[in-house]
Amino acid sequence: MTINMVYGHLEYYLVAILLVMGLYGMIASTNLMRKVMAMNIMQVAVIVFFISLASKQGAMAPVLPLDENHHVKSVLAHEVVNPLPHALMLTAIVVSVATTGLALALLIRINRHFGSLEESVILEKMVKE
Amino acid sequence: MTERIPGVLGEGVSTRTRWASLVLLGLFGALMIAASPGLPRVGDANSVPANHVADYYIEKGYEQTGVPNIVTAVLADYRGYDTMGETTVIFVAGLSCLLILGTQRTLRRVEELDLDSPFGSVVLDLGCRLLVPFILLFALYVVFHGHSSPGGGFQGGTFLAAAAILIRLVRGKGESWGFSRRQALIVASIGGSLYVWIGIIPMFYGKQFLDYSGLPLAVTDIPHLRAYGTLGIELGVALTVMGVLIIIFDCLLGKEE
Amino acid sequence: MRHLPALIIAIPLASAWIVPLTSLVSAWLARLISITALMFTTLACYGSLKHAMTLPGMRWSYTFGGWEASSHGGIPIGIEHVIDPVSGALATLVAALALLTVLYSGPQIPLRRQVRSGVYHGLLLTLTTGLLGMTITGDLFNLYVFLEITALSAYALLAKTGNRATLASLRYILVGTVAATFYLIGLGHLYAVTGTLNMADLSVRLSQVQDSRLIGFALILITLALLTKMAVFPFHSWQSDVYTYAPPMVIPFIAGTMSKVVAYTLFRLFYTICFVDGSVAHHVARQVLDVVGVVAAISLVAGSVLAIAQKDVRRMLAYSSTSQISAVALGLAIGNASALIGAFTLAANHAFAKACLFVAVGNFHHRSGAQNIEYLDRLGIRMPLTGIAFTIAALSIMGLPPTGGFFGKWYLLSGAVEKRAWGYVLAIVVGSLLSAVYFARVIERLYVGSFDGTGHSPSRGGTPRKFSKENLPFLMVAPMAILVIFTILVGFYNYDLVSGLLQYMLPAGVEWKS
Amino acid sequence: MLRLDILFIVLMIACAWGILNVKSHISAVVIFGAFSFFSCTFFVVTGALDVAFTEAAVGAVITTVYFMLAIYKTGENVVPVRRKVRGGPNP
Repeated sequence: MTINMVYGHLEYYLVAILLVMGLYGMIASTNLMRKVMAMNIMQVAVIVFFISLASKQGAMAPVLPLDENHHVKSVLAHEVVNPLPHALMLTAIVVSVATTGLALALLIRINRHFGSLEESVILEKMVKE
Repeated sequence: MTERIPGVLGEGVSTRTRWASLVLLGLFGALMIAASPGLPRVGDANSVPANHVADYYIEKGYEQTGVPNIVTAVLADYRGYDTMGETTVIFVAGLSCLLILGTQRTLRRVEELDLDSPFGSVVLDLGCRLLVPFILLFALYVVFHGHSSPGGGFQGGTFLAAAAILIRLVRGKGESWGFSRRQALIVASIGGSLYVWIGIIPMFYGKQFLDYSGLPLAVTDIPHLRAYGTLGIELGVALTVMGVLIIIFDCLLGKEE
Repeated sequence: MRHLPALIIAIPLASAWIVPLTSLVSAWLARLISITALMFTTLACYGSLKHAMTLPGMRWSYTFGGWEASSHGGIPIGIEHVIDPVSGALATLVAALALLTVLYSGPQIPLRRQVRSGVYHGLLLTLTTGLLGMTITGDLFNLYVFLEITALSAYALLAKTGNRATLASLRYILVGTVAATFYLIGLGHLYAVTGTLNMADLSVRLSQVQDSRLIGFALILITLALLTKMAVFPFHSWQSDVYTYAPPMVIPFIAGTMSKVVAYTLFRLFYTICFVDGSVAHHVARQVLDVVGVVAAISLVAGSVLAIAQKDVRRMLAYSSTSQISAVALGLAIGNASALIGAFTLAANHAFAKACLFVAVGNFHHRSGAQNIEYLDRLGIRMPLTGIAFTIAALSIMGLPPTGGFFGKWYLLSGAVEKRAWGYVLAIVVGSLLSAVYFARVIERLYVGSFDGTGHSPSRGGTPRKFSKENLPFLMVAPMAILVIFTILVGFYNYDLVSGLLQYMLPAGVEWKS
Repeated sequence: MLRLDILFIVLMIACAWGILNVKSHISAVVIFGAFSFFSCTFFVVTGALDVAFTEAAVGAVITTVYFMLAIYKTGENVVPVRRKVRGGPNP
């Protein structure tokens, strides 16, 4: 692995770190609310991965510019960043907020019944029942 | 007995499982880094994914769909079917919150939010009054101008919901601003139905599902027609997102039944 | 007619959007709409299966929005639906089971709580939409979207009973989201080297990629995600709690169809995307699939062992599901004609039989409040119809002739023998014997019972209520009867099934000689 | 040569570390807002304007508000000391 190689793939390494942190947070934190936050970190990591994949050096955003007569200019493919991953990731963001909303609703329901979100407390309550 | 997996309802997380999970995750990270040389360099304009489908979208997108914002073109037209699924995901989240956090009374009566001491004060109240009209205006701009600038149904819908949420946060109990959960559900359903029916109508005119060029509008220019179809579904998406985000907010803040 | 593949999705989705709305007016109307919609969906699935069988190549592709998506030299800019014998048959099965579920849940959802019932029906419709979409879509990202629709609807429906169910559902959310994220990363890697998301096009372009490490990583991630969703042994731990505390009306549907649809995704990932002769991808995929085989074989035995240790019937059935779906995965991993046909037969049989078992358990619970095995004393005598249904379905899962389970296991075994994989043979035989053990225990309770009835502390399983007659609503018996009939038919008409449908399901390069 | 995108991902990692390690839930949510914000700026730098817009609206506003509501409703703010995550993946 040359330095050049590492430099060109640095984003992917950092995404891997972010992803592992999210996963670790989901496994290791003992509070359910914190687990849901870690889940969000993990989902954002994936979005960052796809967006890195789509980027092009020195290219412009995928909104076609207007020329002086207010007509849309046609462009060449390499001048504009790849729009497909952007469209996919819009979907992923919406899915993540939907999942978070549902998870939080469940958390509130759990808190009503068990009186806590700490796993050890919940477990004690479950054994008592 | 409840079966235990580490961290998800284990009896706390012991140091050993913590280390085991760290090792496993480290392995995962190492695998991902080991696989990464095969990925295209970040910022490479000649990578494989940039030259197969994406270049087609960039070069033909505007003349085929009439939408200068290529992300919107891909999202709402080329892959409009995906977006329909995505709208459904949002709707499912709203329905789920209704199912989990109570429905019956809340959908019948006037809203009762459990926000005893809202963050309200005179300053906040005035600021909120000042802000909300602009937020709404901006939201509509984002929805309708999503064709030629960043933005679109999701963002616009989120801002519409944000305006309602802001009022609720500042003015608190009872001030649901004439927009109850029931109405939010109705708005969300109408938005989604709009999307699906814009998809279904072209089938009566011999076109495929979601083919906006089959819409019975008095526009002959096909890219223009497609742009109108795109606008229609963006509107549907905005309504759904607005309704559902408000439903989730109210459910999270709703009184216990 | 031309639009049948689109209608498969459009009908349930369009009605899912209006059902919660109509329930504000009348819950009765909402239920009527859901039943009608699912009826038409089933017809659409069956019709498109029939039509696809007449086409050359038996592949019916439907593109959305008028954008070309198939890979005949063109660029797949749109999304397509692909109906072939497997996906068509599976879609028909899913839609039919959804219809039965709506009918079955009728007497159990009180209509006076009208909005709640409307929301329930809406979620059931979106769940069906998601499963159907996962089955027939021809695009990997589209599959992710439908996966999430399915998952979110399932989380909510499973948490409906509250308390412990919410906790189980939250665990399911956490595990399920990790699985979905893994799927997305694997998909991203595949996209990064091929630039496409369409399955057919991906298959072509992936065969030219030389980087085995990257393909391997992507395949491992996607396979992990799918195995988690299928609840194969080391990744199964979310399933048992979810199935135990879930509301009894949705669990037959979810247990019957969800893991099969995911298993079909696994099948497509390997057999239609990666297996192009002579490519690097084929080589890597074969290795990954061998590992899947070993995991599935272990899981087949482990699931049965865990099932024996359970007291709660539904928890036992959950572990039994783990064992059975591993048998399906094992069939996919062995990969010759007999094993694949065995896997398909087992999947169909398990869909009907497991749904039937959960319906029967739900009926026992509805009538007597019993959930623990020890409270099932002699219920089979007091509730003869439900008892018979439970017994037949259990025999079918155990694999006794002449049920479908027997033929499935027979094909699977002969596939393993053909491949000379003796470890797999051992796993299948041991797994089947163990399944006989845990089902025999329940059936014995049902008909013979323990005569003392003492020594049990009345716990959450609930003490049985006193009653003498079966006296169930018609709509709770009829779906059970239909499921039993289908379980038997899979066995009796097995030969016709194989020659008329299953043999066309085999991927290219795998020949069936009977 | 400073690459802004790398800088923002590093900031995101720092925020993620904070979310997982800080004691109080409310602080964690505030840091989560910052995390979303940095991801937004990353998307802007790489030219993904639509994604940045959506993330700003959905991630930084709506999700944060929802988390705040959940904390308000569950009344659980401070995590007991013992349960602090130790040995987290320190970047």
